[in-house]
Amino acid sequence: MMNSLLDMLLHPLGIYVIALGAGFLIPLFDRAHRGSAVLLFIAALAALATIAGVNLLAIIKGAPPIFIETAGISPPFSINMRFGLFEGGVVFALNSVAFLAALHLLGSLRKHASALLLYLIMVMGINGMIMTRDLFNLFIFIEITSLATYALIGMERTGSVLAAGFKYIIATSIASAFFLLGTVFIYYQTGTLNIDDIIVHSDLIQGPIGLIASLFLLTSLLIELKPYPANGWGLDVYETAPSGIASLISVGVSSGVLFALYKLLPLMGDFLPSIALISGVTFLASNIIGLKQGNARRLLGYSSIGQMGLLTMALVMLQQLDAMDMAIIVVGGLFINHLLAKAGLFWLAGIVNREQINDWSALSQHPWLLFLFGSMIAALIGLPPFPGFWGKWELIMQLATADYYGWILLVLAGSLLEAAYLFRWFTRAWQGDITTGTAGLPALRIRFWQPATVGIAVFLLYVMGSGMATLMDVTVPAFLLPLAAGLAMLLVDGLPGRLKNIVMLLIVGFFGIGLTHNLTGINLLFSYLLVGGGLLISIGALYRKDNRRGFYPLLAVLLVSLAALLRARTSLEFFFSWELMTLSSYLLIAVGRNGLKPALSYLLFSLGAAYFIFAGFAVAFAATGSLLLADLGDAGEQAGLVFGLLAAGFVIKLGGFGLHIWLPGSYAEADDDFTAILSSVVSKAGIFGLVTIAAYLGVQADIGLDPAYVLGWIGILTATFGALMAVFQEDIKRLVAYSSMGQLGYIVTGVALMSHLGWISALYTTVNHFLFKGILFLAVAGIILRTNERLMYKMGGLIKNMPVTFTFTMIAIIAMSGVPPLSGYGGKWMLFNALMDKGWYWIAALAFFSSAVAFLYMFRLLQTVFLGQRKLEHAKLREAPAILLAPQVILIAAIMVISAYPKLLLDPLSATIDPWIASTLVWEGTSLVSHYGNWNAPMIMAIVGGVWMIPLIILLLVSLTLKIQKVEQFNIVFAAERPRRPEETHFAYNFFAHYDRAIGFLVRPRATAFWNATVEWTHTFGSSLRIFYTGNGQTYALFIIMYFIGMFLVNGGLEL
Amino acid sequence: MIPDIPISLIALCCGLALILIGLWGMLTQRNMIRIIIGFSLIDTGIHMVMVSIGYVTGGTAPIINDSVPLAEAVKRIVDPVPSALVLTAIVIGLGVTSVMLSFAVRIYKARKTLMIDELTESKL
Amino acid sequence: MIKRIIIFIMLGLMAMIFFNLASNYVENESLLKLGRYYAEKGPQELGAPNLVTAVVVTYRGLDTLGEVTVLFISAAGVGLLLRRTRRKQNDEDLEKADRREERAGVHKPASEIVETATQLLLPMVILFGIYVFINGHLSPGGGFQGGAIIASGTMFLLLALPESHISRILIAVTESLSGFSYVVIGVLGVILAGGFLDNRILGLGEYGDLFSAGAIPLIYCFIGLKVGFELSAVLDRFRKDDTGPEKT
Amino acid sequence: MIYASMSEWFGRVGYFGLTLLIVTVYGLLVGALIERIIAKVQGRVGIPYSQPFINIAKTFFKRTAVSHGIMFYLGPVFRIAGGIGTLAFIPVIYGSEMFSNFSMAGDLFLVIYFMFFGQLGMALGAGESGHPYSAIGIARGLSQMTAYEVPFALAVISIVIQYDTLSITEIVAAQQGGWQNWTVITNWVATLAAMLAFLGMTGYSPFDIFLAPQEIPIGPPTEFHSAYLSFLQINRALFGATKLVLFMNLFFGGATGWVELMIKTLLIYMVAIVVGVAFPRFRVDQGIRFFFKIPTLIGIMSIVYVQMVLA
Repeated sequence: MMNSLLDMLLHPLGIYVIALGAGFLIPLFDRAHRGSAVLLFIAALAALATIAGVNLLAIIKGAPPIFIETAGISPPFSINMRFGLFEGGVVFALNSVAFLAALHLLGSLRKHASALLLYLIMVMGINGMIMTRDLFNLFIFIEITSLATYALIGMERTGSVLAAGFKYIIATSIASAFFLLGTVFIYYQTGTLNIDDIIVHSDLIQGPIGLIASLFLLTSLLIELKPYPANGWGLDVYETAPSGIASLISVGVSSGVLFALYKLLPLMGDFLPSIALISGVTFLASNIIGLKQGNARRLLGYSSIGQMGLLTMALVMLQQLDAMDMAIIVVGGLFINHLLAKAGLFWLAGIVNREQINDWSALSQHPWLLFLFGSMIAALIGLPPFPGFWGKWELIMQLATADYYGWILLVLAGSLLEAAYLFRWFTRAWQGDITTGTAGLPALRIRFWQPATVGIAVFLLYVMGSGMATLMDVTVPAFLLPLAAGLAMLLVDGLPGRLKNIVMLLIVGFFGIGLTHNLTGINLLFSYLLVGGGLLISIGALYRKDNRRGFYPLLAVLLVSLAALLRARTSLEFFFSWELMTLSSYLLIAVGRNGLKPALSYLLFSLGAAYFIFAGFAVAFAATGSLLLADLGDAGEQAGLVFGLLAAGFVIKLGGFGLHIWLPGSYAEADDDFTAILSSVVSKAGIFGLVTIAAYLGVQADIGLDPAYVLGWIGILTATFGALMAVFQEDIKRLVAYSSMGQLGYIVTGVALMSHLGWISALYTTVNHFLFKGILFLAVAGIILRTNERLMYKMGGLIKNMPVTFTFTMIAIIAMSGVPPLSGYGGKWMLFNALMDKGWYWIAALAFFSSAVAFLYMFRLLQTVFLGQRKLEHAKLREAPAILLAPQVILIAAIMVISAYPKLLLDPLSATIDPWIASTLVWEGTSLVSHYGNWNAPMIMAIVGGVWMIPLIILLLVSLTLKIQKVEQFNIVFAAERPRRPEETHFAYNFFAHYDRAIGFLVRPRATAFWNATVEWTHTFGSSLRIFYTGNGQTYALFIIMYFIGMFLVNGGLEL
Repeated sequence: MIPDIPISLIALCCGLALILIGLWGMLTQRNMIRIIIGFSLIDTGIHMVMVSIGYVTGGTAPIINDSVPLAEAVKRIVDPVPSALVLTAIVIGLGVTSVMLSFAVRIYKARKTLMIDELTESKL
Repeated sequence: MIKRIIIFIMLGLMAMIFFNLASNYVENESLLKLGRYYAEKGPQELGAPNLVTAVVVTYRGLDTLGEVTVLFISAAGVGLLLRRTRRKQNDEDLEKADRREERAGVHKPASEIVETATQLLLPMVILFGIYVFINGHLSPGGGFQGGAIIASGTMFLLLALPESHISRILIAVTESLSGFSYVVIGVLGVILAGGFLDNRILGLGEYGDLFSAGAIPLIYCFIGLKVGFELSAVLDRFRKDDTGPEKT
Repeated sequence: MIYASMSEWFGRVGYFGLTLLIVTVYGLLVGALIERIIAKVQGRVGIPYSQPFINIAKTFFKRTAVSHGIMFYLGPVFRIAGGIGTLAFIPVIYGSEMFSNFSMAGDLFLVIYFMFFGQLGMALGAGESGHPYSAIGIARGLSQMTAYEVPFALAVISIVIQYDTLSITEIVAAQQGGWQNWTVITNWVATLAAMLAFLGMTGYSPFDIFLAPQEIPIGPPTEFHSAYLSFLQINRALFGATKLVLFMNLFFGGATGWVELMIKTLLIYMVAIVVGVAFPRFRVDQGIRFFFKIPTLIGIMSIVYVQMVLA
């Protein structure tokens, strides 16, 4: 049968033989020499992983699944095991992680020989749970695993861990009792114990006994998966057990149980809805409760339980949808993701060894650990490129095809909540020196080899995630390029900052152009803005002399992922790049001065947005059966819903009205040069998305005007309130940020018009916005660099020091305001005409109002910063650095050209739109003629130039005869008194107080209050969900009994 | 009445009753040792259930020798499988009990108490 | 109080469920599929008159290996949990407390009757245990039962002579070797016979003989030894831990 | 090309110069007239009609000047350029190619937006002086502007719907053929809203706090003097008259000759004067809230009106 010993050892049976043999021998070796026992232990674990790996490889290459029969008798009369693709995959992954966990734990494991053998046999037990095909044998493996786990939990023998362990034993032993009872009655009805045989004869399982027996089995496995609320015992163990053990319980034992459930699912056909519901509720509830959690390990516990809930739910859903062929991606992806990330996090928790997440701030001193930490958290959330991303994607797609929209909502809501607390934790860790708690704690002492296992886990996450891309319909190299760029930049991260910037420009230029050079239409247009614009604005970043570790790799990822976004053909590619962009921009905001908190809200809103987009794509996929973006238009009846979801996503990303609260903070606290990129470049990605879906859905699928009309209103409200809020800002960056929000509102309205002119105005404004916001934020960067202030009333009179910056700012502001002759007017004119064309009069009126309001803040910016009285300490300030002005010059030049000859821009824009909507642009010479009126830009430019030059010349001539006296700063007519200090005279603080009195009530931070209340409410809800966690083991046992009874009653018990 | 009730049903009912008693003990007794006893009762109850399930009306021990010749075996013996399973289950129960007991010992040593409701420090 | 009420409601519902089980239970009139197969084929296939043993050792041999493992790890677990900490400075108080307890007579020596009875019965108990596992394939009994009997001997010993010393090394070596040998026999089944844990690596012998049924007696010997020593070790552990449970 | 040749272009410039002159002079005279009327109401003699011209000449030829910087210097230039430009984009006399100025460059929308040009430049110039009153005045003025802009915008939208065009020439054309065709008759709701906005636009009481002629010397231009001030004075007359012309065109049938123009604009102006004399001054926030209430409501009604009644 098997000739060589090696063959036999590499047979899956070898897993048992080696584990048991080594396990039995460890005490003997230990008697001889502790080191040899440890060696044996490590070797055995390595062998376990190797065997699984070798066999898995063979199966992947096409070998048939291996059936292991025992006793020389064929099943069902003897016990057999199966090693197929799924078993192999899970076993291999588990054994590898177990090996790493052992290395991580070796320090404490090696103290006791029995701990070594317990660990080894626990791993074998999990292997057995996965491979065995015999019901009673499964029970034995569950028990082996449980017993070993009990002992290992108690290994440290502190009071709390023992208490937790005892509760754990009570709970799991009741679960085991259920399992045994179920097994017995199943045997009673079917006369067999072989799972396959039972499935064949499942018709024999019937009547009350059949029902009760099945429910015993099912409840037992579910309890082992720690469903909410009967899971307090599990959480206690996660909180207290040694991190390596906790990691193995979280990822190993649970996975074994889940696999057992998977094997028995064919018997559970009637109960699939309840299983799905239970696991779904568990996923959601754990994540809500997680929000309230301050203890790091317990937090991980909630996350673990939540993830297992998600996995279970995914599994059941696939079974229910008869889509088990997708399991390899959905469950496999989520599983690998959870396995590596959660294990890694537990190990990290062990290394950091701080109970409260607030105390994890110690991690801020260790950038590499922080990197590992962040990677794992991103993986858990399901961000690309990690395996969870692919798994979640496919899961949502499958759910959508079955019209399970409620489930989609549940998964996405749960994920968002999980993101909230995990990234909050990450933020705490990154933040460093927060005052609470850390004072008394010594700095972390981490030996260099300790994080190695975590590092391997993270490395594997990246590898597996990238590898999984090959399973999906993705042009892999293109979409992994952002990561490649980031990696390349990471390698040169030691270079001086400016050099890195240049390297980054080269890399991004190379990759970006490579990605986008053969694009057409809207994508091509946006490639100029996103790639070209990104590069241009990034030049400004050269003004920073410092090293900026980590900044350039992230920026490279961001910019290249923007390029990749444009290249996306399918919704999956789009979403992948989108998420990558979200993640990298989050990190870039977070590296800003006080960027962490606003970055968190940025991330959460961005993820919320992403999930809307996700759901939209899913619905579209369900409707069209295609992932191609080009097929979005075939969504038929669902087009309105798809459009609504996608538009909601993009609008959140653009800081739409009511959903904008992330925007000012992130723009304000990000690095100044990055804010310029964020506003002028990154926001364009949202517009790109909006235009794309408007093209495919709005025009092609003809969703009707109602969703578009709503979008139009959202846009104009955004514009109005963005402007109103900008008026009352004291912080220069916040002011420009709100202004950005307002300007994007016009674009949204333009897109919503779904007419040629509307789109032209949107695209034109987009370009224009890129130009003037680039200038404004770069100018602001220069101002902040020089003054070291952000509050405008602390500036003033800077025109004397920074005339160039002032001029550029002024031009940008005129271009923004829409005052002729500069480029802004065209956008307003087209928008107004398009609005009138469409009959959206109220929106037109608001557009008027908001552009009037915009004057207030624009003037305020110029007045309080550049004009008025200069502060004494600013007397010696210099002009902004040339490198910061250089991109502005280019942008100014572009504004001027477009202002004078808008046709240069409008023609290509029109050509971009023409394929979607027939052109309505009528040119009469240089004059653009609409239904209502006309716009002759060159002529306006000429006339304005003329009427401006003539008085100027006159004044100059007069001046020749005048004795013009240049006066000192304070030489003003001020009640005949000469003010002593500029602070007394510079009218800047609360500039529009009267306006505030008049209509300030409109802009009280209601949105912020609303979101705060939402957060508060969620937290309260989260704590109320914790009511079940009394800490009393008996109560937990009672929950388990109740759980079973509940299952019984729900699943037909009432009818008996 | 009495002859109507099959012997295995009586065993089954006893077993189930034991399980209930054990559950009662586990849920109501605060002392950990008593909880462990409750668990043992459940265990024993399950074992009784298992054995009674394996009973075949009028069957005898599944040992094929002179008293039960092979030819009659199918008709005369009880099911050997549940007996084999019980054997395993007993050992497992024993293992769990011993570990539970050692936890109790250790908890007592660390906390000087055996009351389970005093071990609620980790809960939220 | 509410909790109590809930508990009783739940137990009531549980009772209802159990009632459902019992009321729908019908005593088997004939053997189920597995049982029938074993009854028909068992004796010829494996040569063991005791079908339970045949099922335990061979047909469901993997279960039994697992069972042995369970016992092994529970012994290891108990050992791990109840290990003696190396005496450190701060443990001295504990030790003093222990000594006080000893002086107070917590560890009372057994009465003379017990002692004598033990001396008389111990060899017989052990011998009986060995008999039970060696004859496991012929008559009711087997490795576990035999092992348990041996361990009860140990229990006797510990009751009678609380201070008696049980060699840890002996236990460790025996359980390791017997366990390992069991695995080796299992592997030999793959090489020499039909599969893992196949007992037919040795001749089936004369049906009903002591040395028959292939490797079953051998396996049962190893199991018996292992179980006996492991249970003894567990008992020993509980004794050695010097925190006798207080009466509460 | 709309302007076919260079000669036509020069011709237009010439005629525009003429228009400019007429409108400016007219604006100054009206200013004097108003002063006189107010004086009469208050029982004073009032200024002679030449006074505004003398004022300008005086300031223009003043020999000393103080400059606070380049933007201060440019402020009046922007300001007067705004006035001239606004006029340039409005056709002044209906049916006269000569006095249609450069209205072909754009439409009503252009005029409305270009009106901001001068204000913005002025604001910047005033800002550089460093005088707080300038900043305060501008802050108030801008705030008030956002408020009266709302009823005005609504009225404009209403008439754009009504006439289906943004071209001022065409709007005037549509009102020809007798007073019954004037917007003030056909769309009296919009006219009412616009006239209320007009009160704010002219900067007379009750909406004159941003200029605050008494408390803050003269509002935003506080620091200006000499030639700078003369520019501002000219612009004040010019810009005021331009706005009157615009309102006349939009709501009162335009003018086919200069005399008609002067009469109509004077009457329109009188509205503001009468209201100004009769009502005390609003605080800024009161003024803003005022515009957001009744006039805005009327503006909204005007759109409803034009859709329901005129459609």
